[in-house]
Amino acid sequence: MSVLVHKETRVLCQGFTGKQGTFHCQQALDYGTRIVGGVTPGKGGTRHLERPVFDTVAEAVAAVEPDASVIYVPAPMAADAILEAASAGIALVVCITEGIPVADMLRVKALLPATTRLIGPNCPGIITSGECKIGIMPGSIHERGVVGIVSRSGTLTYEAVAQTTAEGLGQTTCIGIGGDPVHGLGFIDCLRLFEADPATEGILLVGEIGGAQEEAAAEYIREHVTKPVVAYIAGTTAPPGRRMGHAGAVIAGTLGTAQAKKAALAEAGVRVVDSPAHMGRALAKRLAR
Amino acid sequence: MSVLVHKETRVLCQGFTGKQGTFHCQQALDYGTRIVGGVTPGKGGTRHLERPVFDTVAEAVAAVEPDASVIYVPAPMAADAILEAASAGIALVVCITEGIPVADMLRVKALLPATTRLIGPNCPGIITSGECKIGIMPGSIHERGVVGIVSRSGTLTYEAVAQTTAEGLGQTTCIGIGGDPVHGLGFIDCLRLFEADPATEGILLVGEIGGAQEEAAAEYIREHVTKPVVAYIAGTTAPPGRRMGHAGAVIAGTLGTAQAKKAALAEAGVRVVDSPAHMGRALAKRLAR
Amino acid sequence: MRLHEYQAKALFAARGIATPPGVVVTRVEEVTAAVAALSVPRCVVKAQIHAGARGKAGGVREVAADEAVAHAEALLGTRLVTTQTASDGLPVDALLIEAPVPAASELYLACVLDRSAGARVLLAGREGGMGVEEGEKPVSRVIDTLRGFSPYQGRELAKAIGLSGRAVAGFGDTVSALVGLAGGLDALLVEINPLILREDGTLVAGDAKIEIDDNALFRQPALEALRDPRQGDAKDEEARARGLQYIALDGDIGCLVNGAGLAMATMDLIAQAGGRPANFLDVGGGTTAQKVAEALTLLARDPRVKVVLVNIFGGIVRCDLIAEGLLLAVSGLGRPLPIVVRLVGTREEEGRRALANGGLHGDVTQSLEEAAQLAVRRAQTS
Amino acid sequence: MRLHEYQAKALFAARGIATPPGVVVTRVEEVTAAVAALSVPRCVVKAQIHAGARGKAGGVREVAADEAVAHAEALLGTRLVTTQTASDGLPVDALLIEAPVPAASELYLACVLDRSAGARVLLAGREGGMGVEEGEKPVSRVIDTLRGFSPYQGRELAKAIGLSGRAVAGFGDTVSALVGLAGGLDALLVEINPLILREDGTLVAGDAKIEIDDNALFRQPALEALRDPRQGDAKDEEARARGLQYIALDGDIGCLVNGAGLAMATMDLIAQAGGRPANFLDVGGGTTAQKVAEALTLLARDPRVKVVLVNIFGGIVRCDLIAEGLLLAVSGLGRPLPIVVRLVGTREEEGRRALANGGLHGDVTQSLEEAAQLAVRRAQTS
Repeated sequence: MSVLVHKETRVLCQGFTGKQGTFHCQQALDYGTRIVGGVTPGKGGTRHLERPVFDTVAEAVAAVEPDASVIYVPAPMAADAILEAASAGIALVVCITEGIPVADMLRVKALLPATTRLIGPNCPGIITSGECKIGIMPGSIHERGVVGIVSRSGTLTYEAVAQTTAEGLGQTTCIGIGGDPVHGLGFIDCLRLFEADPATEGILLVGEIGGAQEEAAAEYIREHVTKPVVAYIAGTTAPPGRRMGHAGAVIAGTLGTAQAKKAALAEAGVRVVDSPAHMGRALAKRLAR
Repeated sequence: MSVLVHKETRVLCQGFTGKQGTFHCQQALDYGTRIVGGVTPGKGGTRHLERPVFDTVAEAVAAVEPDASVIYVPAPMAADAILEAASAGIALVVCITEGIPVADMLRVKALLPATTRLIGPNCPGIITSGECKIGIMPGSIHERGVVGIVSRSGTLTYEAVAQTTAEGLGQTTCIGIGGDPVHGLGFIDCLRLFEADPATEGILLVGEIGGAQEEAAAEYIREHVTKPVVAYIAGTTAPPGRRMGHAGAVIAGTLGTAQAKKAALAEAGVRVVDSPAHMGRALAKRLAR
Repeated sequence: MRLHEYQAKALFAARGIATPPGVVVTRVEEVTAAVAALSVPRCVVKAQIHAGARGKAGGVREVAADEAVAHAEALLGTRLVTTQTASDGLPVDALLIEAPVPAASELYLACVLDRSAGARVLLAGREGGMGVEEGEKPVSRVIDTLRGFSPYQGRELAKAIGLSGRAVAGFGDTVSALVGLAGGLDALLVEINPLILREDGTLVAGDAKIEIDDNALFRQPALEALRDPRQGDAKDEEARARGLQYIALDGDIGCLVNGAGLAMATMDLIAQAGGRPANFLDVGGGTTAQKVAEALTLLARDPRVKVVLVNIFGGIVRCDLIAEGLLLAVSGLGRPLPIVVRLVGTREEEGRRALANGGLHGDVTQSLEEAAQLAVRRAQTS
Repeated sequence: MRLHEYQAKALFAARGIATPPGVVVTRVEEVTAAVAALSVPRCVVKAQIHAGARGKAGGVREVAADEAVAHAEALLGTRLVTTQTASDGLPVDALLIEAPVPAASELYLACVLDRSAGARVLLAGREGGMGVEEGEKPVSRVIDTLRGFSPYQGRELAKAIGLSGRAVAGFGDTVSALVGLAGGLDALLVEINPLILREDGTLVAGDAKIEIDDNALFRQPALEALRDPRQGDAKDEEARARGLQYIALDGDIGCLVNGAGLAMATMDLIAQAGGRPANFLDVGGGTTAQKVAEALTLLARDPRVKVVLVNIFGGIVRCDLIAEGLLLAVSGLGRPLPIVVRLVGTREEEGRRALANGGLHGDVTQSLEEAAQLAVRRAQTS
């Protein structure tokens, strides 16, 4: 078991023939992901990576019936690509692109139908270990196992994955929700999915400064999550008022500090680790392995 | 009986203290209309025409509970006034203002809640003879009676009113739906109301070139209207491609000609008069008076 | 308000829609330099008037570069009559000289304000150019006012009309630009016909038509400079400046009416009585004596007008003020002009009395039909 | 990207928001003319820097007209330190000299991008100016993204904060203008604090703060000219130009990391080990050898940096390429600089081998914690 994606998931790629799309789709294929085709306007009817290319998502949906779409379209057109996928009825849209204007994401948020789940943008994607890799994460560090990982950060997620693999826990599914202030799935959505997934035994939550998502997640965990949760929050030493790389990672006034987030999570019964090196070990302890 | 407005209707005026608002509200008061207050941003707390003035419609609604609002706000701000009235929950909004940008009316159309009826813009308003006058029509020509009048034109409506008064028929309610291409209540809405009103015995429909509202009305009449209907369509001799005063009165290609409208109405059993001088007489005949 | 092709194409280009290389000239002396700048063996000379159907009327012609001067000379300063102009045509004050664009096919694309949809609507077709009227009906797509337009919808439209390859992306971009223009300019219509599809799959706007919502001009200050008053009837423009709604027609009975519907009805009555109206003129619901006087003066200046029919239903406007306005103007008309007055409504008796006392030599009646019949008779006998 | 007050006020004025009469000067010699142009007995001299809390730091001061030159002289060319700047402050390259505006009261108004609402939000309060932090919480109103903003909502907001009379209409207009600016400029924040309410009920923007979404700058070409690179750390700007995310901090351990989250985590680890990071630096998820080399060179130019900690989790990016980049730069650093490298993930062995073969004199480890501890120790002993 796993959440959202698995070995049967049929994946479409928007921005298929571009450099990013080509590279990462090849990696995904090597991992065993069922990439069923791609979209590049103007290249419909050709083939790429031995898969059909379409001009529009609607055409692709009619022809190859994808369950999910991954977006490598450049930032100025990425919001449009999300809306196109949603309008074509795709249930899971994973947007890797970083640098999308916030105003575009406001519109996406307002227009996204309830039938479409969005992951990202500005995220590494989603992977169910050994089954389906949608995104830019290195597949090799993942092992089938019992930990559900949800993270706002990219390489820090890999750290979490490597540690759970090293501890012999492995992962069910790992979801990077992205570092932008306005994005799709949040911590709570992912916590709900992990809580409901029988294969997931423990949850690793990787947060960072900015916003109040971790606080809201803490609230949710207290009320609804029975599985052990370990969390790390990056940015304890970040200065206020500066954007730490991610558009969403900024302490505004007293809002969004790592301290507040850690306190809220700890209060909700989450084991909060101070060092990013201790995520895997702490969860292994919680799971009594 | 009557439709939409009657002697108990409490009327608010937006643009109350302006020249137009002042003049026409005084006329309405003289006619016996229950003007309960007005709105002019920045003049809240003062009094005008012995009625309270408010800064916002929301305040006015709380204080004087109007059933309807009439708008004399200048064109650039008139769409905003309509939306303000609707958002404050007013059930009937009558917009007299002409010259509102079409794009503004598209937005009004998209935002107007189902709980608010809009009459106009660019219309003379609505009057129930002897009871309630909301708009710029001359009250003196109206007589209580049995004819429901609905019209796209202003002075041509007065012609219809004067004729039905002269024939001794009088009117229940007379509604000017306005000459703009995008507007609120249409012929069909008004026909439905008149058909349902026990006091209305016959209906006079005054159309003009442009659009396809009259054709749609004909379709509706055929299916749903049992009362006698007489119609006049202005613009039989209007040249194609020219806007005849009203923004909506233009024959585009073969669409919107008077001939097509007359034919559709006649086919639906409507008595169509060729001369604007024969509206009242034809209806009197139909009503066998 | 309508824009000239060259003005619309400049707006297109600023939004990234490709247009043919072209130069605007207003004098014959500029043609040689214009053609040289294009450096093409042949060029297309296009008369800039506010009407379509120019091609069949000789207003759009491809000529050899060395014939351009002669052709320009034949067009500039003339009036071009097409099936869409009045019988006296429109003045050719400017020419757009363009490099010819070889077309693989000609498409149609427009963004129009659709009153029945209550929204902007995209229209796209495979058969543009002169064939748009006869060909397949264009595909239409309503643009949801609140949800707005997304570029993928343009690409889907490209597929819907059967485009493929490179043209899909280009057409999508063109649609996006068009929608942006329509919204940004408060346009009632933005049309590209033909939208030229070239062999290599790229697209070029062969023609450009933009019509602006007059009601929105107050917030489009940049567009006022693009107004070409010479393309309207001179009286249309003068009337517009005075706040009157005026449209020139071909008959001999001048009409002065309050209200657009009543003005149309008056034209209809004249036609039924066997006459022909010289114009549509709406002095407005809340008119003044001054406006009425100006309107009458305007009508009298048209030599074709043999009689003026005044038809006023006084509601808000008082008949005595209308009478005052008529009397104000009548002495200065400079020629004997029969006037038929139908004056009813508020203060009609005072109005009629004022006319009689003021010495207006005309027929005064309360009857709509009688007024029309009188006017027709006067026109026939004068 | 942040704008200066005077730039933001120019954008305000273009939208009809009233601003005090004012002149911008960049040299002391211009001050006399500026004050004369204002022709006021007293004026306000405002240092133009990209940070708030200027008032308490002496960056905003009302002086007599004849003291303006002396005061300008004391400010121009200095670095102003406020509670919102780094310890070395920001350069005062321009002054805005304004006529004082007598205030009946000071309001607060802002349009911000609110991430939890997923929408733009209006904030309005009765207590603006310096009192905004302590006073009543501002009233907030979410702007529905699809339904958009209507001007009446601005007037309702005016009522919600207790305004009356003339100010209701003026405040409504100001809100409309602010919302229009925020959308039109792709702004994350547009703030007027204080929004000065005068005795006569009119409103004037006392200050102006605009922050633009960097991701949207590609479609805001006019704003690029308003960028003031001297208000950022010079290395921030250089890094930005090279596609690196860099933020200067106060410590002595240079950090070179891939990924923003891991970069923050690295800073946290250094602090836990008792050290202080000199910077945040994210070379990006898909970085190149060239970028890594440039990043290392950039860090080495900072004299405060005593050691560099390289922390790379190779995913998409290969560790051997990272090693190549480090080796590319290390010989040209111009000074002996200890480097601690933590290199794991894709091709980590090849990477470590390359470093060893290439003669990089540093510590190489696979452990996150060990790397941080090593770096702190090196910084303390060098």
